[in-house]
Amino acid sequence: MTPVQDDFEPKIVAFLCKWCSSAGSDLAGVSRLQYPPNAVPIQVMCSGSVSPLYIMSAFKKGADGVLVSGCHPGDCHYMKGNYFARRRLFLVQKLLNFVGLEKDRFRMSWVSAAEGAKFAEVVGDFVRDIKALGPQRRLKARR
Amino acid sequence: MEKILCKESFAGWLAALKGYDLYAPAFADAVWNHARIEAGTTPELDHTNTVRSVKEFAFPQREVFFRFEQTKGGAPTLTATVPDPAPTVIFGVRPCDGRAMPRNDKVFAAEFKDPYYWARRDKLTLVGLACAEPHSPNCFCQALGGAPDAEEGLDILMTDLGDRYHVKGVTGRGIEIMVRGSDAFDEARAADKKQVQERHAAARAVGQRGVNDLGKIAEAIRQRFDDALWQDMARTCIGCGICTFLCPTCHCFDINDEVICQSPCSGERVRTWDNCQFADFTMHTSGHNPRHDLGARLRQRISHKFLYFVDNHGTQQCTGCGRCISECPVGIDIVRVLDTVSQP
Amino acid sequence: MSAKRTGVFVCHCGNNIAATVDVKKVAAELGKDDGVVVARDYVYMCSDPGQNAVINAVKDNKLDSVVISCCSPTLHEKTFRDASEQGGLNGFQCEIANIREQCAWVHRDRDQATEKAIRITRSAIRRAQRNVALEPIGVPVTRRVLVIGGGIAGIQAALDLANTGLEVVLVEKQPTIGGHMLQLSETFPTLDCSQCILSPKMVEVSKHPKITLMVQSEVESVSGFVGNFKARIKTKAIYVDPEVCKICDDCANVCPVAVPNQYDVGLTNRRAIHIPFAQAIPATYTLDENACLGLNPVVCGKCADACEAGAINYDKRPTVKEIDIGAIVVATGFDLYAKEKLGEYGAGRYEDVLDGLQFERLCSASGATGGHVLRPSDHKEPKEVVFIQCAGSRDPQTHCAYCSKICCMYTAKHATLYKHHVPDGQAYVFYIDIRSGGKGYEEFVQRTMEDDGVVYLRGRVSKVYEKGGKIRVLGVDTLSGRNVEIDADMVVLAQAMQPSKGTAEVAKILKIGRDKDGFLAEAHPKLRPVESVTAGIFLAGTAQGPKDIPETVTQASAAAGKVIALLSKDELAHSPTVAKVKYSLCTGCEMCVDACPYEAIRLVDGKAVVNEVLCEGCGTCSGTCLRAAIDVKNVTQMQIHDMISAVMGG
Amino acid sequence: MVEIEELRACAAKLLDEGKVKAVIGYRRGSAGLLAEPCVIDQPADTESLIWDPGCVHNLALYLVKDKKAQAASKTPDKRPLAVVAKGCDSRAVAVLLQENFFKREDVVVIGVSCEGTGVVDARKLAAKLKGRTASQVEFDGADGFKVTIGNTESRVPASEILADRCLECRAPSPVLNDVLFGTAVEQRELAMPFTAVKAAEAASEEERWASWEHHFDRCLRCFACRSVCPMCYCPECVVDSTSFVITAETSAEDKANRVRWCERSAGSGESALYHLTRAMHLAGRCVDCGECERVCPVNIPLRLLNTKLEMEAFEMFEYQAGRDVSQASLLSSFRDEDPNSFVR
Repeated sequence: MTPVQDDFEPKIVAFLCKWCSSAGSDLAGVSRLQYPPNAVPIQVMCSGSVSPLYIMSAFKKGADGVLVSGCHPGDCHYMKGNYFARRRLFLVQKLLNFVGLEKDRFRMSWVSAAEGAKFAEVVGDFVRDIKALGPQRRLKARR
Repeated sequence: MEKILCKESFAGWLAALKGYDLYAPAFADAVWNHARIEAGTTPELDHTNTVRSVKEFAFPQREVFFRFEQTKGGAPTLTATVPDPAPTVIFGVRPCDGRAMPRNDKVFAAEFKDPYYWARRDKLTLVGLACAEPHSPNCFCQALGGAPDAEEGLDILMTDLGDRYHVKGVTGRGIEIMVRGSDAFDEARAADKKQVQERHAAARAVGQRGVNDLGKIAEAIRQRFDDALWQDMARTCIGCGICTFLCPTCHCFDINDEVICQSPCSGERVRTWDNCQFADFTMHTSGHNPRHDLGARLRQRISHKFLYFVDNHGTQQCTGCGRCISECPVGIDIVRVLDTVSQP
Repeated sequence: MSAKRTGVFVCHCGNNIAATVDVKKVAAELGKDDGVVVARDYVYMCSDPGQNAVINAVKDNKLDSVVISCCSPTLHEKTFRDASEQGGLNGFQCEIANIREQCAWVHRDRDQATEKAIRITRSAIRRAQRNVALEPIGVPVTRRVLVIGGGIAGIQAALDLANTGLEVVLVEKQPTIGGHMLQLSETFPTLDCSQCILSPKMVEVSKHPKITLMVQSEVESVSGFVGNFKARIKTKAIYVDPEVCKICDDCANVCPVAVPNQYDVGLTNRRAIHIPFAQAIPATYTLDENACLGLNPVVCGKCADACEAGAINYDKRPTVKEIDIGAIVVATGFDLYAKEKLGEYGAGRYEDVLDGLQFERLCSASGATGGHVLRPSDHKEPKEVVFIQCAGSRDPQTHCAYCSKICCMYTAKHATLYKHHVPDGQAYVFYIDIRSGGKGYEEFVQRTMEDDGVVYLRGRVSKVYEKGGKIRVLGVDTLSGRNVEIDADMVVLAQAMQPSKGTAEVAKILKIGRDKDGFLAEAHPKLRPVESVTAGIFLAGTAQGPKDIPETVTQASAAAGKVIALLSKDELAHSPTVAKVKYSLCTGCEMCVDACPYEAIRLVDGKAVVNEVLCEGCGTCSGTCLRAAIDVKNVTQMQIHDMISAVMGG
Repeated sequence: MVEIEELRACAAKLLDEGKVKAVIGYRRGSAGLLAEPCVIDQPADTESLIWDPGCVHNLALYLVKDKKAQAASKTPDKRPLAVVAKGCDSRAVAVLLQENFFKREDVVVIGVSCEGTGVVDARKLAAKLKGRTASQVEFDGADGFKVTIGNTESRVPASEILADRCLECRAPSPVLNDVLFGTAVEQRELAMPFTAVKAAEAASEEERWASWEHHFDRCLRCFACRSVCPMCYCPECVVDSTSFVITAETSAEDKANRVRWCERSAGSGESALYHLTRAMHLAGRCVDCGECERVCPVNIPLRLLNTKLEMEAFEMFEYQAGRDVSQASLLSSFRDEDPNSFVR
């Protein structure tokens, strides 16, 4: 177990769907819920648009963690985009862990527009878990 | 300089080579390749041939030319990154790979002396090992003027005599590292030299694949440039890079800018191996591709080695190591190709 | 080096952002970025001077991309896109970086928040620098509206629409329009006769030149998109020609089949050939083919023989009609929560435990008893009646979690009506709370209690069982703390409202969402309450949630108003951020076709082709395509790649 | 038992009757033990067709190549092709049909059943022979191979030198076929499916990464894995720049908007992105013909990446590539009951 590094501030890329998770993140803001600033959001129209390449590219560029968050099953603004995302990213997660990327580095969550508190919690938990892992060096391109 | 090295003294020789990076063939992942060894170990040298050739020690798959940086509104700054490797000794180089290096040297010094190549090449000492028998059914070094004991391109040629090696210093660079480890060596006696000659003769006598009418091939290729035979022979080619990347003499490369940071702009200009079998090798920005099919690409590979290189440098750009035959996923066989081309 | 000319504007939002984020530093840092020619901060970007700063900067610096680093794009994206347009830049080349909700408001550490704001803004810059100018896609519209459901909501919407000159197709599953409102006796709080106020509207529908009424019909499928839907409507075989039928009742008199009358909620029987209500529209008899002996003159044929007008033809077959429409109003209404699920109240077990609609029919002059309140079991006048509110509502453990909103009022109405019919009877009402918000509602309930002497008991009923010809109701009055035991002659349940049985199917056909209770989901609970998430499909009435008649009518008119606004133009503007295929990369594998939620992609000559009007720009195709052959305009994979780099500091 | 004479006659008849423009099959190669793919367009040449455990190649690849060649040709020959297909190869044809790459009438599948065995793993055989070179391998009964070395023949149990993919194969007979040679085998008792991937999974996260980092580092980027894969038929590979396609339809915007997800440089990070993306793109499409792993010159266990995802697809989504031509692709379909517990 890697010891927690106090001065390590993970860089996390968070792909948030516009309609649920980004809106949920807005609600967290409106509610002034505090959570760590390590996850930088990239808004996408739907979690269904998140290509496996986005995730792998983020890791290659040195992301310590990648979060993909969409609407709850059944709530997708586009009806079924999140179901495609779920199946696709399930496999991405399995594959990355299979080659030995730490399991906690990639996470997926469902956060609705009404779940500001959940968004804050998801990010908080993720940052905590990644701090415990230390910097991501495995898939990062070396120069 | 000819010496005898008892196998148990090998470690002693290596121990004397402080300051050198040492490599020897190692069997890992079911293939032979060069691997770093530490002074004090004894290389077995019972390898066939490495899958990757020795060329990468002077011409690595990725070479950074320079780093660039540009702050907004400012002029770009370039930082040269000519490599400065430690002197390197590679043991167990097969004579076919040894002969490959002078051919590569010609390319990287012909019109322009490539500083990156030579920065590495000048630090390189190749210690060859004569082949006791062909290590693959696809060896054909003798057909191209080579031999299981060819010294060309090697700095030292070692010959396995059972419990000891005969070690012959071929170049000054080779003799230098022999002198450094002189304590490990014994003088080679006449009997040893005779045994070496016998071994070499025996190895040469083992049958190898031959190439018919090598002298006529260049002209045959020229004559048959538009012949349908290229298409025919490339019909099953899959267009991968195995034959060229593993070839000890293929040296084509691509140059790319790898952007590390878009803003402020910074990155590296890198040279990477490229290969005439890839579709984009000759792709123009317009989309036109003069070598648009695998037949044309096979023709290019063969022509480069047996026509253009002969025209430019007076020798074939092939040493008969047989890698491109053994490793081809679909059995494309350069010897058969040459025979087909030279057939009237 | 980029040849882009990007303007970056960082908003303080008063102190909302500036308190946590060093906005000056954000502007200064991004000013150093490639292609950024203007980088400023300002106290309120959304103010007039703020907007003018954008407009002028675009003009003065010939900006080709603009990023406003401010609050959530849900708030001011339009503001700043409009400002960019005013400066002469295409609005789609303006991007919003959200550094308020997603940064300043959720962090305290100034340095870290500033660093994050820089990354957020930088990624927006990268995206903006690759945005292309886009123009909304113009879509011609069909100025015809489909209204699904002929209850009061559908009737109101259809009339409002038709009266503005739009063509309306009103589809109703039953043989008559009118819905549940036609079953009611009187309406609260005014106690005017339901049929009397409804039937003029029904007649107006039937006579309206712009309304095509299709009864005994259901929507089979809907394809297309806002402004250009195609609907297939299936109509059952109509054996009695409404044009010919004289409503003389000769047919019903000879019909040998009697079945429970659903219009009377099973309190009476009707013939296989029948008229649902005297006021039915279309005014005609209807042959129930499920009950009829066989539509075969050899087997029966009595009604056809009896019909002097010759209106009956057994050879009719179902028909399917395809119609083009521009918008849809869904008004599929409600059903009462199934009585069978309320076994704890004896529902379904005891004949004299009635549901609310049955009680309406008992009170109605056109009902089973000709307007006399009589027990179904022995046709005697009930002297003690217990009304139970919240039967199935507000009970998340076993039934529905929600409040059905109208039960307090209609129970009060029932109790009042009962007292008017049986002045010497006693009515009891078990309730949890009395919710009587509405004009005149509270006064009505007070009158029920005070003038009509109805006993209101606050508490739940614990047990209902039959004893000596009576129905014993055990409960508790939580106000007095006493147990209550009533030997009632009749029990009336105020069951929860739930979406009508066909609503789920209609939602599926229309591809519109439903909420957790099965009601149709509105696009926004506050700001878009009558729109579905699918453009061009609107909601009215109780299919969207429990509501009373006035509210239903209001919503129906609101939906009609939305449709009228939508169809007031010759062309609709559709967002141009749609998928685009790189044809040289497409192999025609059809994975995008399978994945598209809108059926907006099809194969033409082995390549995927996007119907831009159907495409909503979700990008599921792009995430699915293995060849990166399909991208959403202005959210391309290239842009996301650059945004990832920016977020990672590269 | 596949009667090769019958297969040859069948191929000759197809050509004779003009039902196909060519038959893609296997013939004896000149490069060693393994067969080589061949494209036969004359009935008389069908005599050279063979079927033995050296017929490792997935010939569906050549259907893809032909389709692409015809698409690029000004005078396309759209007549059908016949292809000799093992169980795995026929699944590849099924996936290609599922993805509309060609039509059913464009291909005649000459199925060959692997029955109890399958194809040989040349590396396993080489290791077993300790340096000696076999000249031929033939089927010998239901569970053995006859190996010829020089003039001696010996029988080796198939399980000792059978390729891993065959040891784990669940469907050794081509389900999709127009004619079948050999006995259709539904199920067979060899090793359990997914043995290799389950063994790899048993290692710890750290061990797995150590192993894969080592492999990604060794990757040559010769792209033989991609070139040999019938499913890697994309006009241009999304992860590298060596296959950029420019056609008359490619707009300037398309040219400018190519994402460099992956640099050309070989290196662990870049190669990991390439291999992992490739694995994702083969999810639900890989038919486990094992060719990527076989052709890898540095012996990276690429099959593991693909079988890992195939195992997940099978266990979590009850999906098998190539089972049904009409099924929706794994990643363009979903079920409400797909795993959800991994999502927060």
